[in-house]
Amino acid sequence: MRRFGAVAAVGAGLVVLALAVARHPAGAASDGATVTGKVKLVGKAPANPAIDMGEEPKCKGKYTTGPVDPAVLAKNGMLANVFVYVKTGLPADAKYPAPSTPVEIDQNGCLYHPRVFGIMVGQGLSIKNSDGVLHNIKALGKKNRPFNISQPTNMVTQRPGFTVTEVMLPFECNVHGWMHAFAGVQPHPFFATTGEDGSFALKGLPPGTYTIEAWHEKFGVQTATVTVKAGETKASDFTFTAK
Amino acid sequence: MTTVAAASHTAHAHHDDRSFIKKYIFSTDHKIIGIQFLFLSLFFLLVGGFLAMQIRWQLGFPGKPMPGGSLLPETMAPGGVILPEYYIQLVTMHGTFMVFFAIMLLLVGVYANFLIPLKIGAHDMAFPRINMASFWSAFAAGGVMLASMYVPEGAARAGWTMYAPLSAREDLSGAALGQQLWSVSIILFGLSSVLGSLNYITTVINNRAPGMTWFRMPLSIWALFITAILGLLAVPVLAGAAIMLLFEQVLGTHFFDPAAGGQVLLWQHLFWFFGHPEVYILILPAMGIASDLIANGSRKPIFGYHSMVFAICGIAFLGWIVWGHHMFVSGMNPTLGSSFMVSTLLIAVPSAIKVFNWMGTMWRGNLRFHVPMLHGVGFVAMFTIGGLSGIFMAATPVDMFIHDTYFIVAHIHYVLFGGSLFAIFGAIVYWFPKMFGRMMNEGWGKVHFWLTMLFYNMTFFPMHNLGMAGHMRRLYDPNIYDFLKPLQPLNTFISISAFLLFGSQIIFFVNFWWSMFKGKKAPLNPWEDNGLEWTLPSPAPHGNWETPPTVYRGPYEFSVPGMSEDYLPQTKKLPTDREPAMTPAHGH
Amino acid sequence: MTQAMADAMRPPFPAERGLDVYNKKLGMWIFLASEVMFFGALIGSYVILRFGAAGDWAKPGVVLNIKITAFNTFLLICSSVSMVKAYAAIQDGYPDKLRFWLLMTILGGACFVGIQVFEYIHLVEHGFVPSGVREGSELAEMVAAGSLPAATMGLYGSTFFTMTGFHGFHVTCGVLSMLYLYVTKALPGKYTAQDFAGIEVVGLYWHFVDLVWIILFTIVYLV
Amino acid sequence: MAWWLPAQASTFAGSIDKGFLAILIITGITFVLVEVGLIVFVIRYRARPGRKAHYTHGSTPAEVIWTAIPAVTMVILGIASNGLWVKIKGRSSVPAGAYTIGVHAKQFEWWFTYPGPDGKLGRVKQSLIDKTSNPTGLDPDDPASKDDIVVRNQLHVPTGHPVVLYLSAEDVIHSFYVPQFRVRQDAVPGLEIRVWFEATVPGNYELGCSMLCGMGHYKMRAQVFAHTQADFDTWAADRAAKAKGEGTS
Repeated sequence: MRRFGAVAAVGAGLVVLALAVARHPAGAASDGATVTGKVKLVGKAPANPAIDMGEEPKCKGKYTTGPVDPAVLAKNGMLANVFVYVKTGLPADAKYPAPSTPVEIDQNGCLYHPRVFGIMVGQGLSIKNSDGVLHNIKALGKKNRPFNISQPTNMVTQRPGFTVTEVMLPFECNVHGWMHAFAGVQPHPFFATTGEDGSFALKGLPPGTYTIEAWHEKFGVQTATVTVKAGETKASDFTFTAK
Repeated sequence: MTTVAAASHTAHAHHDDRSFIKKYIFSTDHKIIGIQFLFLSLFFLLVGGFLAMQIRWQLGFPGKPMPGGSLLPETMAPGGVILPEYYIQLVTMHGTFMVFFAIMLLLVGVYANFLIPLKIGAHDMAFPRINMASFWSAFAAGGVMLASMYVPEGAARAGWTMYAPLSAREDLSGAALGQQLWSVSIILFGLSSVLGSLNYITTVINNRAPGMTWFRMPLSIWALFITAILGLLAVPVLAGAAIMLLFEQVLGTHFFDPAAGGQVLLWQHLFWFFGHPEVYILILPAMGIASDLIANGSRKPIFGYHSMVFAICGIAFLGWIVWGHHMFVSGMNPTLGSSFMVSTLLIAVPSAIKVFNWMGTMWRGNLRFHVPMLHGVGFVAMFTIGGLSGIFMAATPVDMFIHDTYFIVAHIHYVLFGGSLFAIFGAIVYWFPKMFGRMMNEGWGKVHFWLTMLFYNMTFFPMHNLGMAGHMRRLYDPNIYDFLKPLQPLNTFISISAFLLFGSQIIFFVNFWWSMFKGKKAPLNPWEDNGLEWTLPSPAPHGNWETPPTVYRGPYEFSVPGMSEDYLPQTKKLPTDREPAMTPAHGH
Repeated sequence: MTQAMADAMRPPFPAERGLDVYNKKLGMWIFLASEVMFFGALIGSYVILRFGAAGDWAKPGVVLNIKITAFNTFLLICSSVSMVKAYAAIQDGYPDKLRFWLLMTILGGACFVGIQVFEYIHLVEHGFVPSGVREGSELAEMVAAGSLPAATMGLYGSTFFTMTGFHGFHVTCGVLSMLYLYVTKALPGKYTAQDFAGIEVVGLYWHFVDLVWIILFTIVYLV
Repeated sequence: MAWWLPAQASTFAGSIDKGFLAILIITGITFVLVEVGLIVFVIRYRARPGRKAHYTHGSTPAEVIWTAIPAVTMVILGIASNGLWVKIKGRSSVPAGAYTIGVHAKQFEWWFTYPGPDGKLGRVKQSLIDKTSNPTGLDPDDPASKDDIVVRNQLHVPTGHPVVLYLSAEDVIHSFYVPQFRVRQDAVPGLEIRVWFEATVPGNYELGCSMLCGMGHYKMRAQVFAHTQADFDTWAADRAAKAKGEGTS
């Protein structure tokens, strides 16, 4: 019954997606505006705590140097793993279909990859265990229903994803208490996570004025307001301060 | 509905003019209710066994895809490989189904209902409609419990003992609805149990046939009567605890939440205050039934009838003051542990009386090895092992080592399977003719008994060794531990034995169904027994007796010197018998 | 209870002399024994939690309105008295008096439940809920101000609503069964001085529920 | 002997095993008596044509005997066991001068706090727990906590010296179990429970959770290292130096 439900849901999703694609021809996206930027970190980045993986040789073997908990990834003053997303400003009646491809999250070396990621409401989530040891994946949604599942060995689990907007939805593993990941659940596709160079790009925005928020797990949030015209590309940088 | 209407027309043709629904569905006849309970509990016995097979697959062949496991949804067993969260659901539901819905219903649902009025000479229970309500609330409870396995996150997963806070907090267990449904089901079950118990107690006290004095009652009735008192007083405590647990899950109360001042051990105290009498609810009726079967099979009066009765009462009384022996290492005050140890060890005394008296009954008997007798003797042999292994856990220092290991798993299965279930199989075969008017097949019954005996011991005896080696309970994959790795061959052996044991039960179920329709027609008294029920036709009619029977003696007068037959029915009036004093009949 | 009456209310079937109490009454006594265990579990847990708790318990009368509940208690005791009156009336063979007193009992019980529902609504409005104190409510301010102990309010809410709620449920069941007997038996005048088993049995239950309330009122409201 | 009792590696392991064997002998005798008796009866008294069972309702002397013997045995067993129980678990059983280790159990990890050079465990508060930076909730305001060493899933104990553990649980009930030490104690949320033992044989052992604590219960394993006193002191000094080095850098 539940399987049938899942099949039906996927089927319905595909139909909706097909309709949506048909209604918004690919050309429409090229009119979209883009907001790009860089996220900087001022001050001395706190040291990431070392992780004692001694009890998990399969994970420890994947590291040449002692593994650390990559809570703050800053290189040359640029901050990675910042979730940047359009908080307000999109037309109230706009509907954005979720992509049919799921977001993939991998547990490798007893850490989550990616650690910070965006996912659309209704988008599937594919959870992979590449370690071959037990991980449990506990999603502590406050607005979304929490879930708590386990993967005893190398495997991939498909989850239906989330139903409402939530920033951020933390993931944790209780077998390895250091493992954390954060999902930004958004009703639209205008979000990005900064890379190692601290850069992000929100593409395909309709013209308008937006409040854009940047979130970091240690340094909190920053917001900015950006107005874009059709086809325009604007820069909006964020700066976090390490205390 | 047309078939029902048609059936009711045919029913009108007989003198019994109840409609089909009144006769077989919403029946108030204790025998039909007993049979309804029998079907219900045998169904749950199968379900529980089926869950056990999945547990054994994972332990015997950890991480291997289970045959047919790919039929299970991804959230339970992707690709047929059982997931840890499904494994703990299996463990939880196996225990819950077996304890509450299989063994307990088989004893106090089926045989209390079926036997009490028949054996004491009453025309029905004291409250037939309450009796019906008891069945249907048990049915609802079972339905809810079964349904809980099909909700999105699966069934409850905190073990059948449902220790808070794991059971109370969805973020820690990973299941919300399944856990809540467990609580709901147990509350309904508690209602059913109380309704049943008050019926049994009232009936035994007030509705005995003339001459059926207290000490002429069969031991099965004594055991069921004492069990009903235990159930009446213990199960409401469980219901109260389950209500608190449900409120914890749904309303966010803080009974078991230490962060808000609640007490974690409160659940354990409440649960085991119920749970230990519950253990005796599960074994006392089996002891009573086994006494009947052994006396009949030995063709001898039961050895020490009065001490058997007092032993039942003694076990029941001690059952109230031993609950702490489940909590020796729980953080309870160790001085309490000492007193609970003493009371627990004392239970060995009435248990020993019973075992030796059964042997005394067989001594110099003329043993007839019909299938019920085989099961009766099997019960004594296996219950002895279960009772003796209990002494290890009663001794607190030893318990500290073997608590929560497979030793306790072995112990509980020797008592509940080797004990209760053997007696139940015997009882089913023994009273089958009175239920369905036909005999179960004797040959296949013996095959079933011997195969069960063999595979049962192969399955559960090695578990003692697992426990002694330190194998903890409820481990999804023991090979995580280096010191448990050498035990894998033993685990695999146990699993194969368990599959064979489960397979042997198919013989029983086929025999049961086949005999119900095609079995040999049963005579009035196929086992040549003295009980009142054997004076009735097979199957026993609605209302039991046209005129109530009069009882002249106890139920175990076998091989009385000077009699031509080796049995002497309770209703047979000898010239020396006096008519009993009784409360006269009151006009309609 | 005379012997003749006990026999009159027995099933029409000769039997070994049991307890000389007719089945329904015996059944009710046995049922009440299980109820004792049920309430014993709830009340026992309350005692363990309250006296095992690290912090103080909220002072009586701060959260709960004692006056209105005292009136409610009085009402329930009165309904027990009217139950006795109803029982005495039919024992003496006055079906019309039975109808009056039974109706009074039903009204008393119904008022009790009504007032309790009113009390619950009032408490929840003020922020007293089964999980403790609702955030942002009047009581939450009192907790913040220190006039209520923050540490034990959760337990207070849990135990209060569980115990009084289940008592209220029992009263409701009692009112409904009395109403059933009133409509199906008392009104058509089916009770006589020889046969009044239903009244006696429901009366037993009613006195038990009353007794439980007196205990609950004492330990929950007054102590 | 993997199918028998594990090796003995604590001071009271021998006594517990003796208790186990004593019960095994008592129950073994009873077991043989009953089962052999049953088999003999089954063969000897099987129904044969023309035979009639012996008519008796029992024998009071026999029943008195088989009531009295178990009663006396059980009382003796109870008294003997209780002495050992009080020695192991009694309120005042913890030997003076025992080495203190804090054990914090959570889904599904063990965290051990060693007192460091000052020999004192720091105060812990449930509210201070942070999964990455402070897994056991050590209170930084307590001077005794400054030099405490917190280690995940590794219990190091000296041999020949009693060790007392302060067990706490963060979320659900867990159970501390080292089979070779014959020691088991539940860790209960909201309670701090003391349990002591004295390891005798240096070596590596395993600590398991023996109370179902959730889906990762089976994986809640920690290693136990029983060192000689000298090795243990070296290890402790080494860890303390390392912790100090980290703190100052």
